[in-house]
Amino acid sequence: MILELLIGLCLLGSVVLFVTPNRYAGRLAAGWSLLPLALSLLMYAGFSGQGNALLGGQLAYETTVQWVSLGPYTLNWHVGLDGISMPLIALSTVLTTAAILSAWTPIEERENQFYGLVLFLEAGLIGVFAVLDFFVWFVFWEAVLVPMYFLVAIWGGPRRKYAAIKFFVYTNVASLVMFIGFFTLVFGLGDSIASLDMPAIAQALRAGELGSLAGVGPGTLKTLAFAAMFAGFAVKVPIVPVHTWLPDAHVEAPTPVSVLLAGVLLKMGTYALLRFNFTMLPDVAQQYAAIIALFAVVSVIYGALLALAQQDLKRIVAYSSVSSMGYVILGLVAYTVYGVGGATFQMLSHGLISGLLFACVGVIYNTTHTRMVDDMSGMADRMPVTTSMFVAGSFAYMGLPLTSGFLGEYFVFLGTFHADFPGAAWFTAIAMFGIVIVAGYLLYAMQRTLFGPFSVKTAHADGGAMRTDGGEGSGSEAEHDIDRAAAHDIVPLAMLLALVIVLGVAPEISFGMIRDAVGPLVTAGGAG
Amino acid sequence: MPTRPHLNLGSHLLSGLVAVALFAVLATVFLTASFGAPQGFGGAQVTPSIGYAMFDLSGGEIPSDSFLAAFEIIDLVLLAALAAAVMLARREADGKLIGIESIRTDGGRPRDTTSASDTDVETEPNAAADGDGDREGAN
Amino acid sequence: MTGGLGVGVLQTAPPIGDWVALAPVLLLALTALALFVIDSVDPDDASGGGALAGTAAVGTLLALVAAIALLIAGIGQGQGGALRLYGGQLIVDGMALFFTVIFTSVATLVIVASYDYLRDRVYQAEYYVLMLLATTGMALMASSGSLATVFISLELASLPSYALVAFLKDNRGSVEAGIKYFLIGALSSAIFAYGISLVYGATGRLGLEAIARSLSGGTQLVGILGVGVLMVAGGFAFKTASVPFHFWAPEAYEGAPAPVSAFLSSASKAAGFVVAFRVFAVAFSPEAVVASVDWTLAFWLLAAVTMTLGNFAAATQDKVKRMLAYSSVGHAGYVLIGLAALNSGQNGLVLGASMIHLLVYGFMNTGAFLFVALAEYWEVGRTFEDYNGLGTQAPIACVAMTVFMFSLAGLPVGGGFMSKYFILVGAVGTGHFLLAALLLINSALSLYYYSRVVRSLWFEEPANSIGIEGYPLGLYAAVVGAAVVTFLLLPGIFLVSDAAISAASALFV
Amino acid sequence: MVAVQFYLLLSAAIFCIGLFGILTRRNVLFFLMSVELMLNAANINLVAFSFQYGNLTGQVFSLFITALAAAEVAVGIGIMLVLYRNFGDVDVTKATTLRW
Amino acid sequence: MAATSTAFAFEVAPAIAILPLASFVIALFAGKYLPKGGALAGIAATGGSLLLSLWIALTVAGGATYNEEIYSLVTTPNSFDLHFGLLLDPLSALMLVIVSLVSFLVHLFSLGYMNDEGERGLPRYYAGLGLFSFSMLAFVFADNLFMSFVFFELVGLCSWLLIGHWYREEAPPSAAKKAFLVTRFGDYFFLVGVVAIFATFGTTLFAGPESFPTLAEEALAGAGGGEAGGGAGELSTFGFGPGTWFTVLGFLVLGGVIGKSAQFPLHTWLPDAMEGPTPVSALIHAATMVAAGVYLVARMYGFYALSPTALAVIAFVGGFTALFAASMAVVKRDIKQVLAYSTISQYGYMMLGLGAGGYVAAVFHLMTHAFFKALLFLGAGAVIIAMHHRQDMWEMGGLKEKLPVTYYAFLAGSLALAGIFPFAGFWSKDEILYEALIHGLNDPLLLGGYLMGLTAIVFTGFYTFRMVLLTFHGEPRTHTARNPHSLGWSVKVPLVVLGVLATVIGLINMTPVAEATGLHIEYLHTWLEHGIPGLTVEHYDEVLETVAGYSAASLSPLLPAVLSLALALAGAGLAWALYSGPDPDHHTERLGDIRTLLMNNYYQDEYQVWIAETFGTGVARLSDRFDQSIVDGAVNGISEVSLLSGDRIRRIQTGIVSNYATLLTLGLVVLLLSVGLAGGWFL
Repeated sequence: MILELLIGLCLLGSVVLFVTPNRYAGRLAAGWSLLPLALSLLMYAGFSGQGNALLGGQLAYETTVQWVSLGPYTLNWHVGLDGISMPLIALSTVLTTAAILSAWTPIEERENQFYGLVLFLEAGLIGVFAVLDFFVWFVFWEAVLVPMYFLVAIWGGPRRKYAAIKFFVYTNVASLVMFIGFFTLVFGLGDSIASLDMPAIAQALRAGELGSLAGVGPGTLKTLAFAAMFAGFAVKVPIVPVHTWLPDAHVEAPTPVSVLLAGVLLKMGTYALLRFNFTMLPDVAQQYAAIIALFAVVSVIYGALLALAQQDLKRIVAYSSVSSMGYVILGLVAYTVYGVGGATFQMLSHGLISGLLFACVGVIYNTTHTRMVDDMSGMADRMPVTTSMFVAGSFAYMGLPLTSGFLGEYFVFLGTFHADFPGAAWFTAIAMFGIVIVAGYLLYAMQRTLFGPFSVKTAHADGGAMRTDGGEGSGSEAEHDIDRAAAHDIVPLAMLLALVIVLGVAPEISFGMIRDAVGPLVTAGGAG
Repeated sequence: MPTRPHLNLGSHLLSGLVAVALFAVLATVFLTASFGAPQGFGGAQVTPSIGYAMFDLSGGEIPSDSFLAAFEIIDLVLLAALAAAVMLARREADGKLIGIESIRTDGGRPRDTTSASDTDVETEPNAAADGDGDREGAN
Repeated sequence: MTGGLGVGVLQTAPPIGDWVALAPVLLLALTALALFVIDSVDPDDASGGGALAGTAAVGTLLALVAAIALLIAGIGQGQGGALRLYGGQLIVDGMALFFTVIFTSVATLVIVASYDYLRDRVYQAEYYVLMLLATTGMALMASSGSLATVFISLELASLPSYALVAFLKDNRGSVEAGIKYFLIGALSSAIFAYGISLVYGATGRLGLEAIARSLSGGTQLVGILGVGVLMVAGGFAFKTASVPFHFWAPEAYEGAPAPVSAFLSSASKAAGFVVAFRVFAVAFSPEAVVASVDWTLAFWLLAAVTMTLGNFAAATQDKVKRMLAYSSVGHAGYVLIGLAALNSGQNGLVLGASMIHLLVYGFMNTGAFLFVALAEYWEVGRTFEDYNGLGTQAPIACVAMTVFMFSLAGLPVGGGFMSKYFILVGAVGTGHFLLAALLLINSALSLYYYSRVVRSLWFEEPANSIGIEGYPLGLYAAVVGAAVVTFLLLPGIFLVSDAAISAASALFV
Repeated sequence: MVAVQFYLLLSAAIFCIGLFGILTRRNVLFFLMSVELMLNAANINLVAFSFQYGNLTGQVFSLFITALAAAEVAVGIGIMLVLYRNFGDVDVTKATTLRW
Repeated sequence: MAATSTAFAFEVAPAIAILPLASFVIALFAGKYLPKGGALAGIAATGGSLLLSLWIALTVAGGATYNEEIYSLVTTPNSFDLHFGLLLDPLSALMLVIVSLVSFLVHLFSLGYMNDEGERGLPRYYAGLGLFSFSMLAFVFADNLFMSFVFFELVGLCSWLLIGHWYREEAPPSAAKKAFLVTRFGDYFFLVGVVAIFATFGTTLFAGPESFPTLAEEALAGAGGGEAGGGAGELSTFGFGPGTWFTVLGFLVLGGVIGKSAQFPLHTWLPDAMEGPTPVSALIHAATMVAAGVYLVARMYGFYALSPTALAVIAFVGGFTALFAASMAVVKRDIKQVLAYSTISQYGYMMLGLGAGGYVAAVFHLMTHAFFKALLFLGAGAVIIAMHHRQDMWEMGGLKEKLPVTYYAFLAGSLALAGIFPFAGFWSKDEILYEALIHGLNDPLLLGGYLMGLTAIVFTGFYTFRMVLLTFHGEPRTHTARNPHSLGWSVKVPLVVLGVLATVIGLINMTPVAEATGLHIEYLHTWLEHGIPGLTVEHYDEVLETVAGYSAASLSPLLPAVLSLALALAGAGLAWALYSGPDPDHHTERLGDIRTLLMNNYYQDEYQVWIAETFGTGVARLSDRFDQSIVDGAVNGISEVSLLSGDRIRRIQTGIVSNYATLLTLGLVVLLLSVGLAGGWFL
């Protein structure tokens, strides 16, 4: 029942926050978010699952209750964790707390609603990662959209309404496509399943019990379903060419929301790809591995190139997310321990790092009210701590060793290079070039914004707080940090950075359980 | 006031072509259908049987479905029609209807901000309606 | 021959139990009569409509309770099969009761809301009487066992509706809506009647099960039957506001008083569907008829065109009420999938899904229109822009409206999510991928226009300060009640889904 | 004995004449009258088939249809009245404030 | 007792790297509360590292070696292990001593260069130095290629931090970015190489029977022995023959080497990196970052020795770089620029040595260069302090009298750099050229490398002495040069230490003398002969001969030595002739267009910047435009088309009820027709 408690805590917190006066909402939300955080970490520490959730593994914190029957199928409340979902749940709770803290400064109106929605979002995210019954899972999957829509549309930037509706409709369409694909499989399975329990379906599919549906044979049916689900999840990930909602959403979203969006929401897509496409239909995935890898590589390189062309710091990070998520796809398609496990690790790692970078951009934006690279330079002079965090985060993003970013990518490369599908080595080698481009745009952005003589060009910088004269050259750095970010802005950054480094130095903390969970998948689906 | 009918040919008759088309379809279908010989009523008394059938009584010579339920329902239909017709047709004795001034199906928008296409009774006082009211008053 | 027409059945008077089975209908009808009495006793209604509304609400509520009780008691369900009353003219079974629940729920909500909406208006008694009679007609439609009762109860539902739409006699919109509704309705009922006559011509029967028996051996009169079936379908299409019989709907829903719009778009639509379900599932059962008269094809076309037209037209509306009207057309298209997919093995599932959707729709759509009623009560205007910033002024109602909109769009904040996906499951499960794809496209579009309302309520700054005078209790109660039920139907869908699917499956035994 | 097809044809003709009237005339009264025609086309069918099948169902039902037609007209006239009061005309094409 | 002491020495060996890491942490978090901004912690830490390194070297000298895993990052059953380990053999022990010594001296020097000059951000500076030392030391004792890559990258980060130390100015951050990017470009190939080596051999260990050089050797032996591929059967060579594939792998790793060791064409970052504080330049160019590349090749020499193609390319690139960079150094005005190009040039020699099979020679030069180049940079740093941070040599002159310690130390370094007998550089450079010559007589590519290396000697002699003369000799040309800043002990001590080393260190491996006299005085050679099997000179020579087919022509070392000495003296003499006067002319201007070409570094920067900026961002812009207009345009287009068609569709609702009736009837007719035709009613 502990998972229910976790989700319930978030929902209850959400309700409580909606009726909390605005001035206390931020603090209450931060405090409250510690509860699920602590609980999830306790669960993490006491995690005892084994194997893959869908392939007959031993689940941790499992509950099953019957809910509805839908024609011949029962829908159950079935939750449980394996080594893939547990880290992602921890990621969600960590990033929620970080996002809430980093929202204290920028969110200045309707705070109670904001934090209420954030906690609601957290509940949805945890649900997505925990639930193992398709329909209930889908409820959570869709439920995540709603708070996100509000968060972007109410507290976002100037084009927030456009961005929010684009995100909303785009991802919703994708969900529907995926839904249709999945139910094609369900009906193709016919009588061999009696519920929409994902493990049951996965095992039935892998046992080859797919029949034909509406005159379409099992082989084609599989391929069609795979394509539909892949297309659906690809939007969420996002994979080029269905990525265009992402930069808009990121740019317009308030920073704390970007943190969650990049940190966890994108992971929903890859998580679902892993759970559905790659676990349930490994044969199709391997048959079309080269095509999928092509999508992945294009995402990596094209996303990075797009990031290179941007002037808005948030857009840079947003596009680089497209690039980074390409690595995840590449790892998944490899069907090796390092490939799939690395992809999962990269989800975690990217969640932390992109969250960190967005939060940094947010801190800078709070002070300067601009995110344009051209509008500022020498921020390091005034905001040394934030700058350090930004630098550290950027290098982690570039895959600097001893940060999780390096290991995530490295695992993927290791896993994919010798994968079975044709051209795996070439795809990997090309994808690796992403690390050069990512270094290019991040270094460029840092050089332009953080270093050089200090200046900020913005129409509405905080009055006298920022001096734009470039400052004088004496005294210590700290004295010049007249707009030093508040402690509550720095804490989430430090928290995330610490995790990035811890995971980079001791990856076994999570890679152990991930490896355990992906093991059955790859031994059944490909070479170790 | 019905006026003396006179033939008015014009483009508005074009839409009548659809009715003609429907007739063509129906006629094609009907004429290709083949029925057996009619069974007829064999000289039984039709009218009393109708009465029996309508009230669901035994004794009708000719078989029929039961219509008692329908009969009871149509009672309600007529009641409804009566209520509806009375409500719609009734005019208040003093020519004034309470509450009608604040009609809200237009959303109660202030009249000055409505668009040109918005032809509410309030925004465009209707001469005909006024005249109608006068005539009624003269009665 | 004589015996075959059930003359034997004529002799047996319905036992007491059968009167009980008709309790919801009787309660509704008696309440209507009671309202007449009240009106004649106290024509000026010193209570400002309170007594009338109260009586009407109590009547519908009792009918609702009775229907639920019967449903739970298993009357007409399970082993014994449906209860056939009046020689099969009326049938009480799970589906009839299920839909009676929908009608009475909607009627209750609407009547509660009308109390505020109609305050200080004349003809309140007539209003409630007509509404109750229309509800009665709908309940009878759900129970109709013969085309004769179908036609008559359909008229019983329709005639009061015409008058209700034109209720605001001095409002051009209302009157225009009324005349259009009436004219299309009259035309449709004529087509419907003609269709019935042709079906009678092909089978010699009007009872649904009798028709089925007659058709089970096949028929020579394929063409006549076919035209008849399609014309009957046309009659239902009118009632359900399906293309091409939908033209009245946007006008009627827009022009009518908002509670009436709510009533028509939810209950009346459901009534059209229940009778279509019954007629097509029982009388023109797919196994016997579809080979020669492919009415599933017809419904396939109707579903495709209806949902597309409804949603696309809704997408660019300026007025919220008209948007809801078109969206109502779109939803009719979704439900039609249930009929279009009846020729495959999953009949219980697809029909059940449609029934569930109609139930949920009953609440969420009624709620949405009642919110519009609330807006009309506040006189804020009717376009999207006029709703700007309402969220700050009336947060509770706006949360409710948000629930309605997202639930209508199929997001998991209400039962609409479940029901829409059940329909989609049905479509996919029966291999109707094209319909599923259309549903997908339309859903996307609907999400766009529904969220426009949400956007106005929450994201936009009010253009000019809107003064909201008062928070009318009845309207609020109805809106919030509908929202609560809509929301609860998400986790609680199992309370109705089993009943719906088993009731639907029972038609095909 | 007239073959039943011809009754059918007659009814179809009457039905389509009624329909033609609906489609081409603008006056509400004509509209109502046309609907009556269409309903009576149905009645012809019902009576003809009643004889064809040797049962009374059709005949009885035709009576009900007649009654319903009356009720419909009652309501229709009522709506027509309010239409006239509001728009000063009984032309159905005049009332076009609600569209699109 | 000896065994336990050995074991204990190896137990504490990780502390060599961890001590500077601790100083990094201390300086970063507590630096601003400490005296000297964390410098003392750094000095203590690197001093400790130096002592420990010496201890390890002594232990290794006793014949012990160590090759163990110390920390496992990821252990995956049936797949690759990622771990950190310790490989202590003569090569790494030697390198540890060099690195920790230079690092220690640089820390010490920084007291004078940074602290005394009132710099801001000292904690950051010392933290960077600490991290740099940590990374480099860990890189040196890495026992596998993966670990090497990890610390190779960290070294890159540190260089970025330190080069960009003065971030408030425009140039340093830009130079830092360039350094990181260019080396990262090389690292890309390295990364592919590491991954490919993992994928091929399942391991990246340097030493032991399961190490990848050993496996590769076995695979080649197997391939040579049996038709079926024999030992290569276990390995996946991705569709290539094992020999070809190993060459490809070698080239991939070489990409990283070329980037880090600033070989042509990825050398462009290094001169820019002079924007960093001068002690940092000393550290980067003498002992750490740039050395890392060459060290890596030496570390996995057993693998390169298997591929004659890779070796030849290394040698040629090295020789070319040596000449190419030396020619550019000739015209520079900035003292640090001269040193920067000389660094590139010297590393070119090392590559030439490695490629030519002169493993010992290359390591020898790596060592001597570490000392004399550190010396030169620190000397230049001292000059810069004295000159109040002016770096243009034409503003100096006559500093000999004012800065005698610096002068003599600098002179010792210069003599070593120019390769004048008997200074360190002479011995090592000469040995490289000798190796290149004897192997090159059988291989034209090697011979080309040799000739280029030989030519470069002239340039080296010239630019070195031009630098010395312009800086220290003649009359002071500016006011600052007349009144230089005085230097503290912390500046002088490192100079003296390094000056002594630069003078004498060459004596440890006097190959010509040994050859001529028959004495066994090639101590370095002896040092590298022992250690872990497979990592010894003997083994390398054997592999070179058997697999790569290298054969040495027999030739006396004396003649080549004399030749190169003569050339060096010629270069120096030319410089003396041109610049020895009290007020020398700008003779290089007489070179005209060539000077412009050389000043512009052969336009190497231009094309690379063009690739990175014009081309890269051009492609990026194009992608962006494509994305906005086509990809996103499609998305927005769909929504617009939908809304437009929605607007059209709703116009059907004309508001005229007769039209509705018509359409309704029409719909019915269509429905009748379609269903009727499907059902065959009309037949």
